[in-house]
Amino acid sequence: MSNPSRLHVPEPPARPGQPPDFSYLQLSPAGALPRPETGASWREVGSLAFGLIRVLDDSHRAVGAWDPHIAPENLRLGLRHMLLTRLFDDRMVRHQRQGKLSFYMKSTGEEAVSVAAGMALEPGDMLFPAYRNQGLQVVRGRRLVDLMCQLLSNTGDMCRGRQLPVMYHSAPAKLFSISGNLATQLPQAVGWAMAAAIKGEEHIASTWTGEGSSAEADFHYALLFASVYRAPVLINVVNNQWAISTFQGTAGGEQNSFAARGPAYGMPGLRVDGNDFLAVYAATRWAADRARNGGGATVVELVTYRAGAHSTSDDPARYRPRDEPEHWPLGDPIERLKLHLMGLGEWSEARHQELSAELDAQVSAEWKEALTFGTMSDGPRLNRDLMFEDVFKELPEHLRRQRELLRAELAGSP
Amino acid sequence: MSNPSRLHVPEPPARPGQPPDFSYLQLSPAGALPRPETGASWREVGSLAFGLIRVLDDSHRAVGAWDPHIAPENLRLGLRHMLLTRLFDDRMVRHQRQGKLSFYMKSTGEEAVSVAAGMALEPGDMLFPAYRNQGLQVVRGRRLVDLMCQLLSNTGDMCRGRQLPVMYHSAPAKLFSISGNLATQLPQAVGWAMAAAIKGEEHIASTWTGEGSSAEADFHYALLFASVYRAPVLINVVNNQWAISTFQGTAGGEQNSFAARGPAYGMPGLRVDGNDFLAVYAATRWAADRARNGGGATVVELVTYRAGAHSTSDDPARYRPRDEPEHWPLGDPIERLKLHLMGLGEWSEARHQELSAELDAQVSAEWKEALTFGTMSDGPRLNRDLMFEDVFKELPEHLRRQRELLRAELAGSP
Amino acid sequence: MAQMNMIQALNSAMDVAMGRDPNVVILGQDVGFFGGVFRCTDGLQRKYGEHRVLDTPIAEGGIIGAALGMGVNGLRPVAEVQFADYVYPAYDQIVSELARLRYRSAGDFHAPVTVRMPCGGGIRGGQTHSQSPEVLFAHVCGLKVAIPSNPYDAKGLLIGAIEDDDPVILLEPKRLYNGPFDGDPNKPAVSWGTHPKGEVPVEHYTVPFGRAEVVRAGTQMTIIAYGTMVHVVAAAAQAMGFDAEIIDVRSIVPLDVDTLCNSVCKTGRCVIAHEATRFAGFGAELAATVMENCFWNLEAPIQRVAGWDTPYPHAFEWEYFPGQTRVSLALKAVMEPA
Amino acid sequence: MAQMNMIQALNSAMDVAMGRDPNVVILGQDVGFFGGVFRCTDGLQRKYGEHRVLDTPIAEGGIIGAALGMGVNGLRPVAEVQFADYVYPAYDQIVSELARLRYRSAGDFHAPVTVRMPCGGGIRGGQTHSQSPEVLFAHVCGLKVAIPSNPYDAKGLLIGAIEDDDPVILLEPKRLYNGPFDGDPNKPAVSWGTHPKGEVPVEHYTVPFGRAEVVRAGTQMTIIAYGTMVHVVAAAAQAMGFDAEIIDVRSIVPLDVDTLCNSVCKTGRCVIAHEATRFAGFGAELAATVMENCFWNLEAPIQRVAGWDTPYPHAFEWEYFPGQTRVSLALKAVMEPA
Ligand SMILES: Cc1ncc(C[n+]2csc(CCOP(=O)(O)OP(=O)(O)O)c2C)c(N)n1
Ligand SMILES: Cc1ncc(C[n+]2csc(CCOP(=O)(O)OP(=O)(O)O)c2C)c(N)n1
Ligand SMILES: [Mg+2]
Ligand SMILES: [Mg+2]
Repeated sequence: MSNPSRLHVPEPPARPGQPPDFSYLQLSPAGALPRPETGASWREVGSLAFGLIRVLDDSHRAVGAWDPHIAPENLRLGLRHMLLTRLFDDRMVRHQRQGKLSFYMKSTGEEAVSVAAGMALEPGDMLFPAYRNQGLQVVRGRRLVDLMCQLLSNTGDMCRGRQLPVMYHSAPAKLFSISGNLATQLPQAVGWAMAAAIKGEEHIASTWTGEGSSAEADFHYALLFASVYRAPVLINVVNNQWAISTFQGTAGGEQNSFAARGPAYGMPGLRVDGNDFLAVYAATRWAADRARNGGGATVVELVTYRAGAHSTSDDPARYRPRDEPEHWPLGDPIERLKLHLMGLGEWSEARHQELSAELDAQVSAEWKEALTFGTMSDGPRLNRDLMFEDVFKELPEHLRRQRELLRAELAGSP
Repeated sequence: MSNPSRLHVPEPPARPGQPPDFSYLQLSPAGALPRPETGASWREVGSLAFGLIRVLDDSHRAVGAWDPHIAPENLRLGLRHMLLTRLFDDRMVRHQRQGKLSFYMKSTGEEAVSVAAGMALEPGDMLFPAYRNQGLQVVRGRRLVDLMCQLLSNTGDMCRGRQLPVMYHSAPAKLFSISGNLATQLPQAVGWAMAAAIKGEEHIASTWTGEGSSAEADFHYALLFASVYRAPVLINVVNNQWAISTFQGTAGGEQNSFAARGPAYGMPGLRVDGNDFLAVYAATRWAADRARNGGGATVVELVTYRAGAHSTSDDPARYRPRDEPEHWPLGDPIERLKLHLMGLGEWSEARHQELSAELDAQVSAEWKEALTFGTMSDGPRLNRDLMFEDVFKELPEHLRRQRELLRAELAGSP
Repeated sequence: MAQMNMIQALNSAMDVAMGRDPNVVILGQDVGFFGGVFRCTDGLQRKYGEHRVLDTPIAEGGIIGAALGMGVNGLRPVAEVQFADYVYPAYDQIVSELARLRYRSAGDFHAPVTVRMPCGGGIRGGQTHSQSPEVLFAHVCGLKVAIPSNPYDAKGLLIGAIEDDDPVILLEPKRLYNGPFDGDPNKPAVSWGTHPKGEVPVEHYTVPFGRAEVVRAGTQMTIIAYGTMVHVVAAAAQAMGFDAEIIDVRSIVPLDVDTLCNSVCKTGRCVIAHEATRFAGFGAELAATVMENCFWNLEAPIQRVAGWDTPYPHAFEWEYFPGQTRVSLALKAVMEPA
Repeated sequence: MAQMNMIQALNSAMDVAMGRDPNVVILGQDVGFFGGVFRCTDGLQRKYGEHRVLDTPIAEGGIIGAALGMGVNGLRPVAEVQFADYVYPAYDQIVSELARLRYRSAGDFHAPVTVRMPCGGGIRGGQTHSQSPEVLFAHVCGLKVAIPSNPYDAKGLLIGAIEDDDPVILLEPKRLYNGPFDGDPNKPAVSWGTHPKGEVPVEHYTVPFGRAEVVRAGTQMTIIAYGTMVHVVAAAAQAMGFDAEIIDVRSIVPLDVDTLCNSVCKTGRCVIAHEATRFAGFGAELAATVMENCFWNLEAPIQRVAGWDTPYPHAFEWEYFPGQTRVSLALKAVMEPA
């Protein structure tokens, strides 16, 4: 159409029916980038914001300065966590389809982003996740039953039925409450880290946001406060290329990387292959050590791909090629770690099948157990009085009155 | 005091009683930086965000690639605008002291930031100023009387008495309404520029913010939207080293320049000697040409110094050395342009005295005229009914009623 | 005339407005190629081009700030906030800027921006996909605020909003997008096809701001509601066999005080219903206004029916929602005051 | 006991709280070395160190977001917003996060953050230094909200707020910082030295939330006010020679409904006064609540006295401000209802 407009409107490389095209992705070969000292000034590490930190090469060998040299049993543990996360996701989506859940969001294809980072951090570190970081819940040893009960809003729900599915939390596991409002956790994580520094404690904070959510003010606040006070915090941008129907260019990724925001505020920015378990682990550890030693914050961009739908309410076939996932150049994190382990002679197809079967059974068993705490339709239900609690620490008079009114209403209703 | 804290808290180089110290300022010699093509990619111009674009050398000669080669009569016009701005400021502060104004904010020491930029832009370009850009009002030919009437909230006030002093505007002069809420104008300027591009018009927008205000979300929104849609807009950060009592390090300037935010979003960032009339003019023209030719937005940091108090409610002696202004290394914009013109043989001390006297007389005459429109204490007053107008385009019923009530109230009161 | 649900009616409104005025543009998250998570802008980018229907970054404050600037430059932006629960990052640009620009510039500048946002519960959205923040805009002078209860009003109000030179906040009860809802989640969903207000002209028309609608004339009491609650109170009154006069406020600002108060002065009894949290909700303003204007005619205290003063819990959606039972108790109370 | 103005009382409250609990920290714009643009934190950084009294970037949303995180990590942050008019950039972090955290995490996480902000007009601050946004917080469940009318309450409420495990919004009427104000700008300024509530204990004490104070017992009518208006209504009632019962609401949330309604049920007449914009202001909630609880005792419609539904114009500050004349007309109206 004849249009006078001179406005630039970012466009994804391919829409439905068009051939997938990831040529816009800047890739570096595995092992290509140097690994500076964790104490290096942000100016010295500037280049890491533009290249791509990768450890696993195309034949799945670990190469280069960023190889974290993880013991095989820990690699197997990482594989186990990622596989469990994926099987859990798949099952929950199935249950949502069956009407057993109101809503679900899976992290398929992005498991390494959460699992490798979670394993690279210390148990005492405080995590401020986004809604697609279920791998962190798994790494921190949350039982699936607890997560499932939250999804079911049943009597076992740690949120007492108040939150949408996947908005988990755990105080003992140091997993912060997930908000439905995007990016709000970012300055909160920085504030937590500032408090740790003020108190002279050496724990650090780590927080995650999607690349789309990085457009929110809170991302800017987080980088600014982290830079000004050199807060011990990791600010992770999970660039899975999509934010519902808009591609990463609409979020500002067309002109420069998201990692590049770090140097602008005088902090390192690391751009990392998010589907390379070893690279994510190594980059997270580098930034964590730096923060722990008083070097301040780091922005870590994890380049990955949202292989599934945004949520169970979404159909990606409406806005991207059906076969786009198969063309993603950085592969699948589970497959890549599996082949790496096999290359080391530390894993086999058989053991993998075995593990899958075991974890699958675990998911089934825990789901059965979760249902005993109640389902959306029947079984035990949370006490309705709970609706009025935790608005304030103590129940104020006006909410006590409203609780009475609701009781009357429920008694009065057929 | 023994304190476990490991938090980094930015500190200005000197507080009252301590010797002023500007060693933190990164300076480049005049003429040192290259001037790339306006069509160059932001990556090629990256270094300009860290160096300092300067044209006038220590002996006040114009040197290097950034010399805009302005005709002497235009330089004299710039000098005139800057001098008028300063004399106007000084007089208004005096009148505030005498209780004739409720409030005032001067721009002393920063006149080039507004005057040179204003002259480098086209009359059709839309300006979104902050509250310390009165030089733009002068360049755009606003009569001092009009500004003074706004300061007096009298019957000649273009704001009809609604705004605090200095919150000017002019639709015909394409000077946007100044908001008391910091930085809100930034994404608005970007939106205006997006609309110009959508309509296929070649006018551009330019907006200004203090370095302190750049901490607000609106600065981030502006850079993000400007980058995503390549909007034809200039985003100017006036780094005058202070935001009331906090120095530029508290705003994020300790680790990196403010110009460096541009490249992070994939736009050029220019760091400019804000007290060098020629440098400000040249940098503005470069960014304006780039925007006009479809190259998108540029972030321009103007390094200058707030030589006076924040406002008439402020006393800088409480938080910075009394003699800090005298130690500012980049001198005074008026003095520097004056000496440059004298070096060219285009100006003299005598003509300067003459000009000062003329402009001083002009300020006196226009003040007299402004007073005929009413003062805070006597003379004509704005009609109180005006309070209810312009809340909406048409006066709604409830405001008509309230207008009646106020009339009754005023009638009923002694 | 055509059968339209509220989504189609809103889509038609934007289509009509864009067709008539090249300065009308749409911006928001996922509104472009995808057509919006609720499909309200479906097909508009294909029809009018990606320069008039812009997918934006996920930054509500940036969206409104940019829309304001566009408005100053002669466009008529229609900004979509994906959920009303997510409007708060834009609150400063709305309250301090959009609502104030005309006033502070003495009319020399204004921005005719329309901000659309789905509001209300009933879709199991939990506390961050169910909010009704209308009063947070009603208190801010300089904004017009409206909430339709049916497709006909939705289209008429939205066209009116787009053509209005003042900024408008349009809250869209998402539970009504696909059909009327009487408050009983166990009944099978009803479509707008069966509802007279699902009959919507395909062409241009407007529903004026500042006019409430008497959706049912009655004598025993006046029930004042808006959005989803219009349907709930009607069902409750009918179930109880009361001859209630039911008024759909429709336009929160400006408020049609005369229509509301004439009715209450006539019936002498008043129930006010909204889904938002009760404390300092818009029902308070309605109750205070009615009391001030109908004091001598009131035969019982005005009753407020509202959501509880808690967030909207995922598990207790229907215990939170002011359904027919809560309404009925209030209707009883005004008829037989204690 | 000592003579303190409201600024000194607030300063003393923070001093006492910081002295007793090393986890109390202060953050905000210019609050550190400078001691705040209104001097409320003067001397505290020198006394407690720059790690406990932080100058922050000019980013209200970042300040509250960071304060929340600090609160989760065991600190008790006191955040200053330089003017209430500038709180909107932080509105999302306050409404969606601070107010919701305890609820959504079932009590497993909470952030005991106090947010202080000067509010109200009377200092020629124009539309962006004069606002009273209390109702915008009152409607948000999960926040406690208070407004002191004198130094004694200011210190007691602030210490209480800091020690409270719930988030608290403390609005400080800046016109009262240096002395009581009866609404007449032409009278010479009065200092707190002459006022009984200017007598403030130097040590620790708290004023409980949820308790209004009857500042004057009376029989003819009840006047409900808070902040600056407490002094204005008292002067107006006295000037008119009415024997009014005057109640200082003090705590907006939780609201002391019993004290308010017992009084109105006794006097049968009620005037409500606040400085904020009238439409959907907090006065609406007060009027609705009083009407619901005292309906059968009311002998006249409740009168609301408030700021007009316009911004606060620089030139018409005193025409906007609800001064003694506006109050008097309302007092007359409840005594001789039309
Ligand atoms: C403040 C706010 N605005 C909008 C939304 C609606 N929303 C939920 S998820 C989403 C997309 C986020 O994309 P991204 O940050 O890339 O995360 P991803 O889904 O890719 O993991 C949007 C727009 C929201 N939840 N909160
Ligand atoms: C949103 C908002 N927050 C705070 C303020 C109060 N305030 C007015 S000016 C100012 C300092 C701004 O400093 P800077 O941006 O550096 O501009 P400069 O005064 O140096 O020109 C502050 C904090 C405000 N006006 N608006
Ligand atoms: Mg994404
Ligand atoms: Mg400054």
